[in-house]
Amino acid sequence: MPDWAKHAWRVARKDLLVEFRARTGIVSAAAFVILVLLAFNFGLDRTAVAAVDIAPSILWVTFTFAAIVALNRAFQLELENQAFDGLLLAPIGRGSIYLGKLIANLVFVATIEAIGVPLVALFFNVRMLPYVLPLVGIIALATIGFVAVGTLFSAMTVRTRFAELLLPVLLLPFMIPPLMWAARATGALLTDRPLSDIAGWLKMLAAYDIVFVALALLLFPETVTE
Amino acid sequence: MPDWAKHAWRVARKDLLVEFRARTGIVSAAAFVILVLLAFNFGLDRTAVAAVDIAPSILWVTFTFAAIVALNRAFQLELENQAFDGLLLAPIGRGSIYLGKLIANLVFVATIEAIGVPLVALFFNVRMLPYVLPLVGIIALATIGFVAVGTLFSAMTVRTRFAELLLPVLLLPFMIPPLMWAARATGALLTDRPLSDIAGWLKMLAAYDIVFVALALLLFPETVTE
Amino acid sequence: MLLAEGLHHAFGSPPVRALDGVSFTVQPGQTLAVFGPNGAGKTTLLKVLAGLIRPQRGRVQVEGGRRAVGWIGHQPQLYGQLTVRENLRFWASLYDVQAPPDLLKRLGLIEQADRPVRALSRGLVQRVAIARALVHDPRVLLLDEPFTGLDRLASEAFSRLLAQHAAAGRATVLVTHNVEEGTELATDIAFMRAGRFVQLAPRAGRDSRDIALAYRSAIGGASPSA
Amino acid sequence: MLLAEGLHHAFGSPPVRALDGVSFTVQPGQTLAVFGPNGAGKTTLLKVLAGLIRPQRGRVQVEGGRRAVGWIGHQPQLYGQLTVRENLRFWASLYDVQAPPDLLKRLGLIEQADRPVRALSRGLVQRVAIARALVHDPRVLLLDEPFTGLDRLASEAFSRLLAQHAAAGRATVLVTHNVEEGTELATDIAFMRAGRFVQLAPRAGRDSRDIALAYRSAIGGASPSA
Amino acid sequence: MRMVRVGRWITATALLLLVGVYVRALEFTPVERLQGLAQKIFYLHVPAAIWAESAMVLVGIASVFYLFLKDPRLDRFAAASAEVGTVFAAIVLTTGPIWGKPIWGTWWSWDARLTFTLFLFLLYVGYLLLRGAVGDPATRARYAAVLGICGMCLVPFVHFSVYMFRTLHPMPIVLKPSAPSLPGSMLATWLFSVGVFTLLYVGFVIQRYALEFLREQLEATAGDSGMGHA
Ligand code: HEM
Ligand SMILES: Nc1ncnc2c1ncn2[C@@H]1O[C@H](COP(=O)(O)OP(=O)(O)OP(=O)(O)O)[C@@H](O)[C@H]1O
Ligand SMILES: Nc1ncnc2c1ncn2[C@@H]1O[C@H](COP(=O)(O)OP(=O)(O)OP(=O)(O)O)[C@@H](O)[C@H]1O
Ligand SMILES: [Mg+2]
Ligand SMILES: [Mg+2]
Repeated sequence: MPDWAKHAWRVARKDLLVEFRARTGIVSAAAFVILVLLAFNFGLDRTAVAAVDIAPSILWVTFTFAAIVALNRAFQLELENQAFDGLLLAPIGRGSIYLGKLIANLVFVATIEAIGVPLVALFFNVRMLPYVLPLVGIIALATIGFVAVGTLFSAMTVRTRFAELLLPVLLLPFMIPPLMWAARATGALLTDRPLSDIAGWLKMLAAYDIVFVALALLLFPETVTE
Repeated sequence: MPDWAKHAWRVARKDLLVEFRARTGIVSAAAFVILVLLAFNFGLDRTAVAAVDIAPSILWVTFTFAAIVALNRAFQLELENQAFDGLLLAPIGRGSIYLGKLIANLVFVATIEAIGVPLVALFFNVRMLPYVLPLVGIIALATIGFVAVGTLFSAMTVRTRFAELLLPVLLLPFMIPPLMWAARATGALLTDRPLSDIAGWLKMLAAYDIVFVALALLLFPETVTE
Repeated sequence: MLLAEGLHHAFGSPPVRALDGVSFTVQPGQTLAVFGPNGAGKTTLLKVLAGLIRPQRGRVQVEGGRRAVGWIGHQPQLYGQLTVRENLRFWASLYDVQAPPDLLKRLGLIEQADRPVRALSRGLVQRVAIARALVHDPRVLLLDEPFTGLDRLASEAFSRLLAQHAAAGRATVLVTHNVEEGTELATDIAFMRAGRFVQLAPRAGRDSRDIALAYRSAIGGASPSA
Repeated sequence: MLLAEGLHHAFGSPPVRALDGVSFTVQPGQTLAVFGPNGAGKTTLLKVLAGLIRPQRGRVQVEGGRRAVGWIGHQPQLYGQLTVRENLRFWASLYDVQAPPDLLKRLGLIEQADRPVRALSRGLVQRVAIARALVHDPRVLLLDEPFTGLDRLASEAFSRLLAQHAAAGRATVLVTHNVEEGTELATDIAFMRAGRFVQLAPRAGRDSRDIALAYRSAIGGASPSA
Repeated sequence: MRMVRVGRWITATALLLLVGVYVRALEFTPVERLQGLAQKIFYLHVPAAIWAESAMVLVGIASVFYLFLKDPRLDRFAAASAEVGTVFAAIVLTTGPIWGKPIWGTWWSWDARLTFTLFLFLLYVGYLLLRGAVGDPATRARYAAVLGICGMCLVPFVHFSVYMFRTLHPMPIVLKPSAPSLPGSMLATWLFSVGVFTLLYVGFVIQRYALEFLREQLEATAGDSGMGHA
């Protein structure tokens, strides 16, 4: 394993260790998803709206909020005792730090999503089992994109006042397009449309991932040195 | 003005000073609301769903998230340099501290709501002007209730890791009932149902407020001493 | 003026005994200097005296109650976003007093008065913390390593302040690791170790060298953390 | 080994000049002690030397680059949720080394090794911070008030460590307000004020009293913050 | 300062020419058959929209160069361009609905184009907020640059993904591969007004740039006159 990968992994492992030290993190993440879904359930008048129409969007909106909440914490952790300065001093590339953070965030968000999908299937009784594989593909594509951007931005906002508000404000314009594409793709998938319908969206998602992961890797160093 | 009120107001004023020190706070609150509204829209295939059906629920779910984000910050502020210990040492009642925090949070959430309502009216072109007064009533009733509970909980959760996740988990079960009542009441209001339809919900909300504000005042001291 | 009786306190599980039967009194005009190795329980003791921690056994009595106490802890207890002046005004307002006009000057903070605390250097923040603790002219001072980060001139200025304070018949408990600074001000000296006062005696004209020797023999060359 | 040339840096707007033309070199085996009033720019200087702040003008050269630097700042740079051992293991892993087995013992941290850092007393945390900075046996040590919070035994132990470090031909920059501790270790002494070195000379056998006097005359009785 | 005056003049002439555009639009350009007079807003709406998007791209380009050259002038330009872009986006967001009400019978519809314009607007808002939230100029510039570059890269995604949604909003009539499907006179007027908006953009940017510059000067001097800690 090349050095940069090794270092990235060590940073990520540390984050995960901290997060799963107390099971709190993941448990409350799960509860969070459930409750967001509930909030929708009650909000929407279920007689007026067909489950399959809204299930995809609700799935994705839930993920969005869960992700934002999770991302906010990504760097809080580092600032507590300015441990982040320690990371910057260490003889490891900035890129490794970014990747480490990215991995940790992806794992965290992925866990939330893994919990969310079956719950949505359950609450809105939508058949998802037959589509699991393509669905995972869509989710993965979308998630990578916005978590990559989110990780980059949280590195900046966390040092400003109003981090909790500023992060979503900066992030959502970047988050909603992939979110929309993913939602449409999911919708098409669940309503058995031909794959050609989905391909377009997937292409967009893939392009988005490539562009923004690359961009984030290039730009991250700028966000960390004073 | 009795002492406890005076002290509460001083605590609140300090919070507001910190939050609105730069206009940034309020602007990002506004942008936040817009974006949450956007996030909800996507996916919702607007041809399938009538605006008036979902407008109330979206309005309220949005407020919920805004409130949760805002509440999280209520006590973060105090823990930064353990300023909170200073508050506890000061010769002012715990009740005043709670009230001060409550007021500050209410102002903050109210600002967000004041921004949110017209935006919803605009985006979902729902006529709200004729109903402004009763609407404000409903919003006020609902908000007081869940912000009261939220302030109490954030005092507890903020000292734990994962505050961002834990708060919503504790809070949402308490938020969803008033949220539902308020959403239903709003719905009834916007569709010109007779006032008798709404009265029931309002009674519930009022009862909820009384019970939980009282409860919070009683319990708050317990949450703050180590 | 200040009375502590059989204080016992342990943290977490397995329990770490931080206080293990501490009793003493401090009369007006007295200054009790507490020396002890790291982890001896000094901070815990002060927090108990201040009323921030409710001891598991034993009782504390402070003449004049919370209003009479001025506390300087390891954290400055200030709001980073507010300026020095705003901080002092706020804390003074909680005690219904005006901040003494010459306080800033005596601590050499005039030039910093309108800068946000967050932008100050460590020693400057410590000065603000001192000002904050003295703002209501407390009758009982609880000082936890108050000289931390102060430059020479500042610590001399502060020592003068403390001397006057004692001369004015106030009571002080001073925790420090610097025998010189401590002895200079002390009328009584306690050596603390593993939650106990292993020695508590009037200073009786001993100078800092004597104290240093006494400390050695009392605490011994035992592992520093014992 | 360590070279600084014409360093200039100012913070924020209106700009606060923290560094205003500082140049010096430190050779292997040398220990440069920097004394100066609060706000003189000492911490900023160390951060620039460490590479945490990019100076607006001037350059810094450290033989061996980032890997060679060990830094102790005002904040401990540790993860509160992780235990002492876990923290050290993590930081060591970033330097691809094993934590020296006797490090914990020498700093009297054996008993605390498996406690979360968050639960430690201030002085104990400071010891961990020291261990963390020495974990990769750095060739250049940048120490910002490293004795803060240490009890007598611990600071003596640490002084011994530093003496050995210097004897082994390492270079050290030590910032402190305690002339005794500083002088004892220094081979060169600098007085800093308002971002400038007002005096930089070899210690040449002067003892702490001489230094104290020299400091007075160099910095003067000016307002402590000047 | 001279620059401010130059900016003022350019803006003034641009505004004058804009009046000219409308004189031409109302007098010498045929009234569109279906939409009637409402269509006239087209000459305000579209150029504004085009410049709202272009401004973001310029912000991005300036940011890229800033990160390499660390030249504060580039940062100042990016800030100015972003502010102007915000205004233009706002223009689109107001003229759009004004146009939409008679044509679609509703102020707003959740249509991809409309919503994405809203994003663009919020992207600007976010950019300005970030600038507001960071105190230290150097840091502010770097953060802003990072966001600006990301923004630039987002624009094409948003712009083109619109074509993948069913939308009420007209597809490009002018800016499209094939020849513009627009009557000659309309096209002429439209091109004229695009030119005018270009001038407007330049004028505004110059002003904002100069003002920003003056502000920094003031702060700097304030810093020297003893406001510093020493
Ligand atoms: C809030 C409402 C609206 C928004 C946010 C909006 C936004 C935009 C944007 C961003 C563009 C630039 C497209 C590009 O650069 O390719 C544009 C162009 C255009 N808009 Fe709108 N628009 C709105 C309403 C309308 C309405 C109601 C009409 C008339 C039915 C309209 C007609 C056009 C036309 C004809 C173009 C030129 C298309 C082209 O040549 O590229 N827009 N609009
Ligand atoms: N919140 C806490 N949770 C768990 N343990 C704690 C907590 N606070 C203190 N302790 C433990 O209690 C003991 C006494 O801590 P205390 O801070 O009183 O020591 P101290 O005398 O102030 O040491 P120092 O000189 O380093 O400040 C230490 O072992 C510490 O680890
Ligand atoms: N992040 C920052 N933002 C704004 N101003 C700062 C910042 N960091 C330091 N300063 C200012 O720069 C000056 C030098 O700060 P620095 O921390 O270097 O002083 P110092 O010599 O370490 O003081 P001390 O002895 O109190 O630690 C101070 O006036 C401080 O207020
Ligand atoms: Mg202590
Ligand atoms: Mg310092």
